[in-house]
Order: sequence, then structure tokens, then C-alpha cells
Amino acid sequence: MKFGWHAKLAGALALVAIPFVVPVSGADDTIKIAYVDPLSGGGASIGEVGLKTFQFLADDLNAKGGALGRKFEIVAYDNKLNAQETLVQVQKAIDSGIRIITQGNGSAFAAAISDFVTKYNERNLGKEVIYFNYAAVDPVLTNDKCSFWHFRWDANSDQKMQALTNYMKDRKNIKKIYLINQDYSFGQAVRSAAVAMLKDKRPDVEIVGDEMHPLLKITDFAPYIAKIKASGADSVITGNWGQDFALLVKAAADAGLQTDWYTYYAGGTGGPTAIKQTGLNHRVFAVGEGIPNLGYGPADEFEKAIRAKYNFSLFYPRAVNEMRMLQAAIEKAKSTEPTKIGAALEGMKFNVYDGGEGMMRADDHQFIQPLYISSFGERSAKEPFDEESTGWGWKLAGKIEAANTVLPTTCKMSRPAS
Amino acid sequence: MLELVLVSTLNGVLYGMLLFLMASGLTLIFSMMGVLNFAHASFYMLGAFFGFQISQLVGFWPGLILAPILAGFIGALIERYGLRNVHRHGHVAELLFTFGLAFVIEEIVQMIWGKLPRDYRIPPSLDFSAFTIFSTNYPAYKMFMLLFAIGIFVALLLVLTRTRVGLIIQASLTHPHMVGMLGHNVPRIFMLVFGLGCALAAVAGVIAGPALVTQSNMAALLGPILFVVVVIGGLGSLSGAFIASLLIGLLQTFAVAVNLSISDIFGVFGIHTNPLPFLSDIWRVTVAQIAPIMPYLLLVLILVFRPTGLMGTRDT
Amino acid sequence: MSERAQTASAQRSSGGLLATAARYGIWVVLAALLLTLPRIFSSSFTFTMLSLMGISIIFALSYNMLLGQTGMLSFGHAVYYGLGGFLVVHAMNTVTKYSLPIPLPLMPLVGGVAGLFFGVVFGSVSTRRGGTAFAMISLGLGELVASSALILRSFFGGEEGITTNRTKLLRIFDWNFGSQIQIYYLIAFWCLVCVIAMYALTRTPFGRMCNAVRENFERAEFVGYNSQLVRFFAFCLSGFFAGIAGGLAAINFEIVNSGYVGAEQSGSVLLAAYIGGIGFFGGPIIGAILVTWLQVMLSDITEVWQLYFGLLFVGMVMFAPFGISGLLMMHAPLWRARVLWRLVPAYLLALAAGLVMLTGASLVIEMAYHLSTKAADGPMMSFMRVAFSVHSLLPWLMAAVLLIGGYFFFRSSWPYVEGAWHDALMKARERGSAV
Amino acid sequence: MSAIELSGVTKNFGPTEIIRGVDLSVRDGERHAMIGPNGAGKSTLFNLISGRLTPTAGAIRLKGEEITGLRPYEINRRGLSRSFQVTNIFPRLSVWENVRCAVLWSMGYKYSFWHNVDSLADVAERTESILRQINLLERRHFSAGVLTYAEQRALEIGITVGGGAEIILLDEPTAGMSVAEAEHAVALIRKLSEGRTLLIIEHDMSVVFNLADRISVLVYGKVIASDEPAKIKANQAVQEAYLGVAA
Repeated sequence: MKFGWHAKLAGALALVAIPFVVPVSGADDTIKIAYVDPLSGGGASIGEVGLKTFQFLADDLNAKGGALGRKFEIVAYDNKLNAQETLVQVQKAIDSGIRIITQGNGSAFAAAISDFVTKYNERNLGKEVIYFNYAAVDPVLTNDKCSFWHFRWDANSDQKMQALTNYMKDRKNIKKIYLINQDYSFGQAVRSAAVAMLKDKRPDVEIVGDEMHPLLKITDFAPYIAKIKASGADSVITGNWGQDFALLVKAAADAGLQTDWYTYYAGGTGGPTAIKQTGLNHRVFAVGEGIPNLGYGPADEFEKAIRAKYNFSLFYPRAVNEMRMLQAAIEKAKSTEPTKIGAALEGMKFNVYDGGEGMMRADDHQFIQPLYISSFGERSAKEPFDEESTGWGWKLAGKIEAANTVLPTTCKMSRPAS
Repeated sequence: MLELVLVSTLNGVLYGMLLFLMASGLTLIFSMMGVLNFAHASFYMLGAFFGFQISQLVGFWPGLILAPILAGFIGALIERYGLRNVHRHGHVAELLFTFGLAFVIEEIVQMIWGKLPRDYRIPPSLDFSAFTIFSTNYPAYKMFMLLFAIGIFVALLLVLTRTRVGLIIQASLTHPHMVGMLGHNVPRIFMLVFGLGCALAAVAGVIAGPALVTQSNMAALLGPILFVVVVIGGLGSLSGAFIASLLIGLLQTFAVAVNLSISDIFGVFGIHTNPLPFLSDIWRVTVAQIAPIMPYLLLVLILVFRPTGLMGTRDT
Repeated sequence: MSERAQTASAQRSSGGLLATAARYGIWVVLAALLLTLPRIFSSSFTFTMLSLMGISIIFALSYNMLLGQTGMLSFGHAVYYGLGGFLVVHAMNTVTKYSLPIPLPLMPLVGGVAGLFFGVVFGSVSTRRGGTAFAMISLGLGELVASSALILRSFFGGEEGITTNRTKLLRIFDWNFGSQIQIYYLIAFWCLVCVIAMYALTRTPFGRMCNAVRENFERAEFVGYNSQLVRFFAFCLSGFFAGIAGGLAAINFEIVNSGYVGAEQSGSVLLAAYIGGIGFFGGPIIGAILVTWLQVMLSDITEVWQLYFGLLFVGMVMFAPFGISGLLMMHAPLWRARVLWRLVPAYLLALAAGLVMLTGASLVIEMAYHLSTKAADGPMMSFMRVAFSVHSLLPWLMAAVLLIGGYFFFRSSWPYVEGAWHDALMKARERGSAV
Repeated sequence: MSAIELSGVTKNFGPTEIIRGVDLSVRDGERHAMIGPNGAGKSTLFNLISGRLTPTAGAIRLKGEEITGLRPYEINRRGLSRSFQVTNIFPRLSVWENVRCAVLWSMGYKYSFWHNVDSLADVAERTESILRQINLLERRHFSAGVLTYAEQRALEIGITVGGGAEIILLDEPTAGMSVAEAEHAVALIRKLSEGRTLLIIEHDMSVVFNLADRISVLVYGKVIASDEPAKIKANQAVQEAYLGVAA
């Protein structure tokens, strides 16, 4: 066999690839939080926004003295949007001594982490780990699959639907609704909640279509739009996010579909750009725990600060609540022991980022907070902030008080013996 | 209902033509070189991003010309300095080379343009609705895409049947070893064909970019479907690729419009209980839900019953 | 072991204690190594990593039964891995529910049987054709199963998957398999068993005929073998071992989801087998270890790890199609002739040059990445613990000098390597250890 | 009983008729040569007999048993083995393994995955004896792909006879060999075909007339004569159609 110099070059390259060393994380006296979300591949755009938000928040808190005199440090772990990899990275974080995990993208991964952390804590008493969920909204996480070690700051998808339908209740122009959702657990949760709640609140409204399409696989939504069009719907409810939202709206605009859109994630990365392109002025509504243009002073300050540093708006007001409450809980517990942090967080009341009071419900570890319905379109003087440099911005359409977002839970919380 | 059928047909044909633009390049490359270029969809993506970048600087129309040339040039370079070296290690190595290439191109695109969708706009001159069927607007740009794709198809057909280059290419479709014997510079033809194939994919990217999404995962989304098209059509058959493209375009579009499930079908015969309790989902899933996996189902069926594909003559 | 060496050993007259020891010695050494590894490393993450590697080794070897041994390029091998995992989780949950007296260590067998079963089902469709057609059918089947996994929720549990608890099964020896170290031993045991079984398989008439079919499926038919059937058997057996690997993964993570059967999983086993080298039995083992390690650790070092990974793979395909094991085996005759040391100075020189070049290349990549994606973080970045601004010219100049200088340095160091290689080979030939 | 019996065998490729109703009988135990001008369809006929191609019409019988349309391995298992005009071996396997692959089925090991192939004494013995006969024992550790052309041709024959088939088809075994190599090959063929039925395609007339018990002449897809060498020489039709043209 004859090997050219190329073969030998490759040999040398292979040798070089091996001695990469594991980096050591920074100073030891910090309160480390493992941020486990996609930082490479398709989901990275979302994960990076989250990471920067958390780093910004840590810096913000550290500037105010941290907690118990210690600084916060965010350590990033790339879960590559893969459940196995998520657990490997969580394990890696735990093995390097980190005991607070935060993650948000994907209920599947959230469920995996929650399950893993719960089992881990059972098997490793005294070395408990706590998991903060800032964006995974599958209701099951605070219902049948609830865990003492899991805390959720985002409103779950049922609560969001509750808020949306409360708002839609009074919109008399809604006659025919079309549901289009991604075919996976979150999409399923959105559609079943929508069907149940609409039936309850607006029995006169007709659901003319109930579509489930495959997750992140559709490149052209034109066929779906043709179907919506044919159904005669005047409003569409969708939980779509990411490209599934952007492409859906784009196809709708192409076909000249004139409906209102009630969405969960219109504000997600790329969403505003797509809406602006379609020209759907204040016809796309989104539900969330906060928007930039509420006119609440402290929030505006924060918004300005984060925009000055990064070229994105604050997409995760809930992350602000999470980090600030963590700081408060540590101060309250006078400890960074996860067990004690968890106990301190249970039932904690807190002034949320956009004003008003929120509460970490002890029964299921679901944060209860005011929710806002907002529409996206041209701005007036009252809306100083635009999105993704489109010139358009969010405008408040309706506020749902925290008390009205409370839903019963099936959670039977089992707490650690203390 | 008629409206849905008409719009679906138009959309299906459009999607099919888009697929064909890419599949034609892939088929050409496969016919000549025996390489199933896994990175073909990556050149589609490169086309879209080059088109986007050029449209930012000088506008959409120059991009339509320049981006494919650029992508074709890169393709030719990759053939010359990459694929050609791998060639002697056999087809598996070539396939794997393009497999890795797809990986690398995606990463590089992410490095340059980021992971977010880019705002690649339809040129203002085409940003209106061409006509209205019943109440649905049909955008002029989609009409343009359709006509453009058909135009390319016709041009390709003419080149292949009327020119000397075309005859050489056709000769190598059926007798890959003969062309070399006839004294043609086979490596150079390979390089040109590879470049041309990539340029064709890039054309598809430039025109599809504004209509669909221009994002770093667009190649991964479309890539597998592309293989389905060329395999169903019959590896190495242009007309097969054409038929398969339309077939899949229409199949996917129409499947979306159908809300039937197996239980509905059985319901017609008065059967209402699920005979397979363990897999109750199969019972409930509608045709619309499985629309995107239909091509794969079709692929498996075709290969089981007609292993050479619809129009294929060559046994792979 | 190369084909040649294998035949040579076959030719040796068998019998004798020494021969037996030589034959089984390697497995005893391997077993001892697996037992002592946990004592060498103590961090618990090492056990996680070793467990992952063990699973990956079985999976990669099962993949190589197709690609390396029988010449079938599959883009959908994760189907059997994943279905094995799903069946194991369902079995574990059932066993727990009815308190059946089946201990955890036997569970991977369920995965194996599941893999075998689906191998039979899908194999009967896909192995009728070889070559590119087989590759495409495997791709189609893979996509089909992966997409179906999201649709058939009652079996696959949607994208959330299905969880299980490995500590709730019948206990033996008071092991509850809660801790990672116990799982490591379980995986190590199965890994050893599977590696031995798969190695033994290559030494059987069937194993040899797989190679014959890989080399020339038509000729194999003219010596009495049904090539299609050989492919089919290889496919089923490969499914069996992939199923065991999937089952072990399910036990390790206590969760299975649609990702197990997905294209990414199929792709990574292909990368592992190929980078390790498909031409030698041990190649995929090396590849599995390296790729697992890179997948878990590389993302800590750089966010563009996939680019490096892709470049490594493309580089291997272009310059070292026989993989790492091929590169190593290339040196075997020199090793036997005890002249390998003669290469060391030249290699060190080339290594230094290569390192310079690589540093330059990776500096360019990292700076470009920083400029494009992390512009908001400001121009400051650090590379190898040196901080600098990407807006200044100096680091770019540095990178260019390193890259281009390194390249020419490397090219000019190459004749030394060639020369040393030639000399060593001549010496080896004199000693009769190389041909 | 005939070893091979063809009746009315026809093969079309699209509209082109390559084999046009061949009737042929190869007697048990004879050395039968097939000659004919280039393009007469000799190799196609071999492909039909060995199962590589399926006849369009007609019947092929092996030892009285119909084998038309059977797959190559089925025909091989019934006792027919063939070599190829273009060397068709296992290039990256060692010479030893090449021959061993040919030996395994007939010795009953089939798809066995419970025997260690290296410790099968009977297989090793048979492989060794074949390698000795084809004079490649010394080269057994080499990859088949690196052998010289003549060595590869010998290996081709070794693989063909390895399975111990009673009926051997050799397709131009001496093509491309030097005179010395060809002589050696013919001696080898003579030795190996001892006690078997041999059907051989050959262009070298000295080889043909020296080796064959009977000769068939194939011209444009038809057998125009099938007889003993002396009578073939004298045959008017052959003279006209073949020898006349060739001379």
C-alpha cells in the first residue's frame, strides 16, 4: 500500500486533534449556573439570545453585589437540541460542581432534565441539583410530571391559552377560527386547550379547521394557507415558533390571506421581520409575560440597557424574574444549597419585571404572573421600541391579571425530607 | 373545493419545478460521474445567500446571474481540488466526501451569515399579485419562479439535444466509459458538469430564497427530499427526475389538503373499532399530517417494486 | 489486524498453550483494562464518558459489519439502535409494573432482539439492492421511521420520549444500578461480550463471505453464495448489535426519544466508523472513542465545533480513507522491524509545522466567527488565553503568517518525512518484516 | 446423459437477437471447446448457461435437470462453475482467501457463523492443494489485486475449480497471455479438468484442437457445427463461415 504525503498529513492532523484540553471554569467562589441550551446547529440562534440574556442578567446582579456577597456566573453548555446530549451536558455540569441548571428551549429536553435531576437527587442525597425552566411551556411539567426540583418562570401553554381566549372572548369580530399547530406535544397542548377553552368561552365561534403539521419540516406553507383560505376563517390560532411561524406568515401574505393571528411566539427571533415583510399591521397578536412598550419605567431602563449592548430586545422578561428571584431566594435562605433555595422559592411573592406581583405557586412550582396580549405593527409615540430594526413594534392590546391566569394543577409534589 | 384544487395544483407544480431545478443538476452530476452529491442542497443554500448578499449591494437581478456563477465556480473548485482526489478511493468515499462537505458548508454559512433567517426580499418589480383565483391572490413572484424554472428546463433540454456539449453529456449518460475513449478531456468535463450542476442548484436557491426562507438550515431541510426525487425518477434519468419532481410536488401539496385518516376510510365500511390498540395513533393520523413523509414512503415502495426508479435504466 | 496478518495466523499450526494464550490474551487484557479504568480515573464524569464510549463502540462496530465488512453504506443505522432502545424502555417499564423477576443486566438483550426483528423486517426490503440504491433506501427508511416516531405517540412518546427508572428492577448482588459506576460496569461487560462476538463473527465462514460480497458480489454468486442473502444476514446481525447498543443507551440515560432513531444518530455512527477506519476490525473502536470524546468536549472549547468536526471528516476522506487505524497499521511493518523510532525526528518536525498551520487556521476561523456572530460582545476575544482585538490588524497578520508560513514549513518538512519513511521501509525490508 | 443440454435457446437485447436458437449438447466427462468469430455470442451463451443472464426463450438442462432462469448460485450448487473472460476475483482479499471463499460452500459450511474459519482443517487442506495446483501457494498472503495478470488468470481458474464442480466453464482462460504462460495454463487446465466436464471458449486454435474432445462452432448466435476436432476441420460450413474468414 502506498500512502502519499496527504495521508501522512492527515495522520499528523489526527494527532493534533487529540490533546485539546478541557477548559477549567473560572473563579471558584462564584454561584455557578449551568445554561444548557442549543449553542450550535439549527437551534443556536435561539440559544445564543438566551445565553446573552442570562449573562447580561448575571452582570446586572453582580453590579448590585450578587448574592451573599458572591457573584453569579453563567456557564454555557451546548445541548445541540438533542435529549441524550442534554443529559450528558447536565451530567458534565454537575460533575464540575454546578448545582443550579437552567434551560428553556424544548419541553422534551425540559422533561428529560426534570426527570434526570429528580432521579439524581434521589440517588445522591446531599448533592442535590435544582433546575430552573425559563421557557419550556408543556403543562405536564407542572402537572403530572411535576417535581420539587423543577421551577418554571414562563406561563405554561394552558395559561397562555387562557389569557388569549380571555382576550378573544370580547372580540366580537371573531366568527370562524382555524387552528394550525406543530405536530408535537406543545402543538397538541395548544390545540386541545384552544378547543376546550373556546368551547367554554365562545360557544358561538366555529372552529373551521384544526391542522397539525410536522415540526420544522415544511418549506412552503402555501398548501396550508390554501386550506385556511378555503375554510373561510377570520382568525388563526397558532403556537408555531421559529421558521414554522415565519414561513407560515410569509405564505399567508403571499396568498393575500386576511385574517387575525393569535400566536404564542410571533415575537420569537425572525418573527417580527417576517410579519413586517407581510405587512400584517396590528393583525398579529402574541401572548407573553411582558413586551417592551408597556411604559413601565424600570423595565424601559433595562430594555434600553440590553439593546445598547446587544442588537436584540429582551425576549425573556421571565429570565429577569428567574435571576432576580434566585438572588432573593439565596438571600432569604442564606445559603446556596439547592434544597434551601427550593424551599425559599416555594410560595415566594415577587414584583415582576414589567410591574405587578407574581407568585411562585408552591403546589406545582409554576410562576403565576400577569400576562399581556399585544399586537405588532406601526408605532405611535407611546411605543418607543421597535423590533429587529423593522420600525414596527409591539402595542399593548390587553392585560390579563395574574389571578385570572391561575389554573388548577394535578401535581402531587413530593418534597425532600428535611 | 375547486379553488383548493386549482391553487394546490399551481403550488404543487411550482414546488415540483423548484425541485426539478435542483434535481436536474444532481442528475447530471450523477450521470456523468457516478457521484450522488450529498452537498447538492448546500449549493442551493449558497445560491440563496449569495443572491441575498448581492441583492443587498446591487439588487436582485444581478444576483440572479452572479450568484449561480459564483456557486458554480466554487463547485468546480471543489471538484478539482477535493472530489477528484477522492475519486480513486471509489464511490463510497466520494459520497462520504460530499456528506462531509454539506456539513462544512452549513457551518461556514452560519459563520458568515449567522443562524438567523436573512431578510432576502422579493424584487419590488415583482412584488404584486399576478392574478386572483376565486379569492386567492397568486403572487407575481411565484409566477415568475414557475416560468423561470420552466425556462431553465427548456434551455437545458435544448442544450442537451442540440449542442455538442449536450451530446457528449448524453453519451456519458448511457456510456460513461466511452466518452473518455473518444478523446475528450474527461476530468475537465467532470469539473464543468459539477460546476454546472451546482450553478443550477444555486439558481433554484436565488429564486427560492426570497419566497421561502433564507436560513442556514435550508439545505438540511430540502436535501433528503432531493435524493428522493432523483432516486424515484431513476438515477441518471433527466426525464425521470422531471416526472418525480412534479409527482412529489403535487403529492405533498395535495396530501396536505386531505383530512382523511385510516379510521375514516374504515368508517366508510362500517368498521369503527381499531384493530391495533397498541398503535392507536396510526388509526387517527390524517393524510395531511403525514404529508411530508409521503415522499419517503413512496421512495421505499418504488425501490421495492421498481428498483431502477420510474425512468431509470441503469442498475445502481 | 490486517487481512494478511489474520491469514498468516491462520496458517500457523494451531494448538499449544502459547498459541491459545496469544489468541485469547488480547481479550483478557481488554477485560482487565475495562476493570481498572475506573480506578485510574476517579471523576464521576469519566464514568459517564466511558459509558458513552462503550455504547458507541458497540454501535460503531455493528455499523462496520455493514460498511466495512459487507460494503453496505447505510444512512439509517440509528433505526435499529433506536428501536432497540425503545423496546428496552418499554420492557423495563413492563417488568417494573408487574414486578417480573428479570434483572437489569439482561435488558440489553431485549434491545438486541428488537434490533434483530426490525433488521429482518426492514432488511428484507432494503438488502435486495447493494451500492447506492441500498444507501438511498436506508436513508428513506431512516427518515420514515424518524418521522413516524413523532406521529406514533403511544409507542414513541412523541418528541418527549419515554422515561424509565433503572433502579426499580429486580436486584442482584444488591446492585441497584443507580450510580454511574455500576452502569459503567454493566456497559463494559456488554461491550466486551459484543466486541468478542463481533470479532468472532468476522472469523467465521459467513464473516469471510461478507468480505467476498463486499469485494465482488457477483463472483460470490458464482461460488455458490446468494449475495443478497449474505447482505440480509449481515444486516440482521448488525441490527442485533445496534439494538444492544441502543438498549444500553436507554439504560444509561433512562429516557428514549425520537432522536434515537434520527438522522443525526445515523450520521454520527457513520462518522465514528469512518474516522476510525472501516478497513480494520479495531478501527471503529478508535473512531467511537474519539468521536464520542469530541462530541462531548469539543463544544466546550469552541462554538464552531461542528466546523472542525466536519473539516476533520472531510480531511480524513480526502487524505486518509483508511481512517486512523489505517494510518496506524501503515506503521505496523516498521514496528515489527523495530525501525519505527527512525521516523520520530521527521514526524516531530512535521508535527510542529502542522501545529503552526493548524493554529493559524483555527485562529482565522475563531476570529471570523467572533466577527460575524459575536460582534455585539465587542472586538475583544481570546485565543489560547491570549486576549486581543479582532479589529486590529496584528492578529490577522499573525494568523496569516502562521497559516501560510506553517503550510510552507510543512511542505518543506515533508521530504524529510518521506525520506525517513523510505529509509525505515528499506531497513524493514532488509529485516524481512515488510514487503 | 448430457452434462449440459441447450435446446432452442434464444436471447434478445432489446430488438437485437444475439443468440438465435442454440441447440447444444456437452457430453458427460468430455472436454468441449466453443469457437467462433468475435461477437458470435460465445460469452453470452456462457452467461445464459451459468445464470448471469436469463434466456428469452428455450431451455437449459444440467445433467438432465432444467436450470433455465435459476440464479447463478443455484446453478453453481447443482455442480456448475465458471470463470470469466475479464478477470473477476476478490481484489482486496488475499489469494488464500479468494480460493477459500470458493471452497466453503461445497464443503458444507454455507452461511455458518459458528465455525472458526481458520480452524477448519478440511478447508485449509483443500485450499492449499488448489493453490499448489495453480502454483500460487507461495503468493498466498498477497492481495489478489497485486498479482500479475497471468497469476490473476490462474487464480480465476483456481476459484472456478475450488468448489469441486463436476462441470467447468472457462471463458478464454489464456487470453492475453504470453506463449509460455498460455502453455502453462493449458497444462493446468488439462490437469484440473481431469474427471470433469469442461466447456471452454478459446481463440487459440492450437489450444482448441490440442485440448478438446469435441468442438462446437458458434456463428452469429447459432451453432453451425458440433463435432470431433478432425471432423470440424473438414466441415464445409465451418470452413466457409469461420476458418475461411479467420484465415
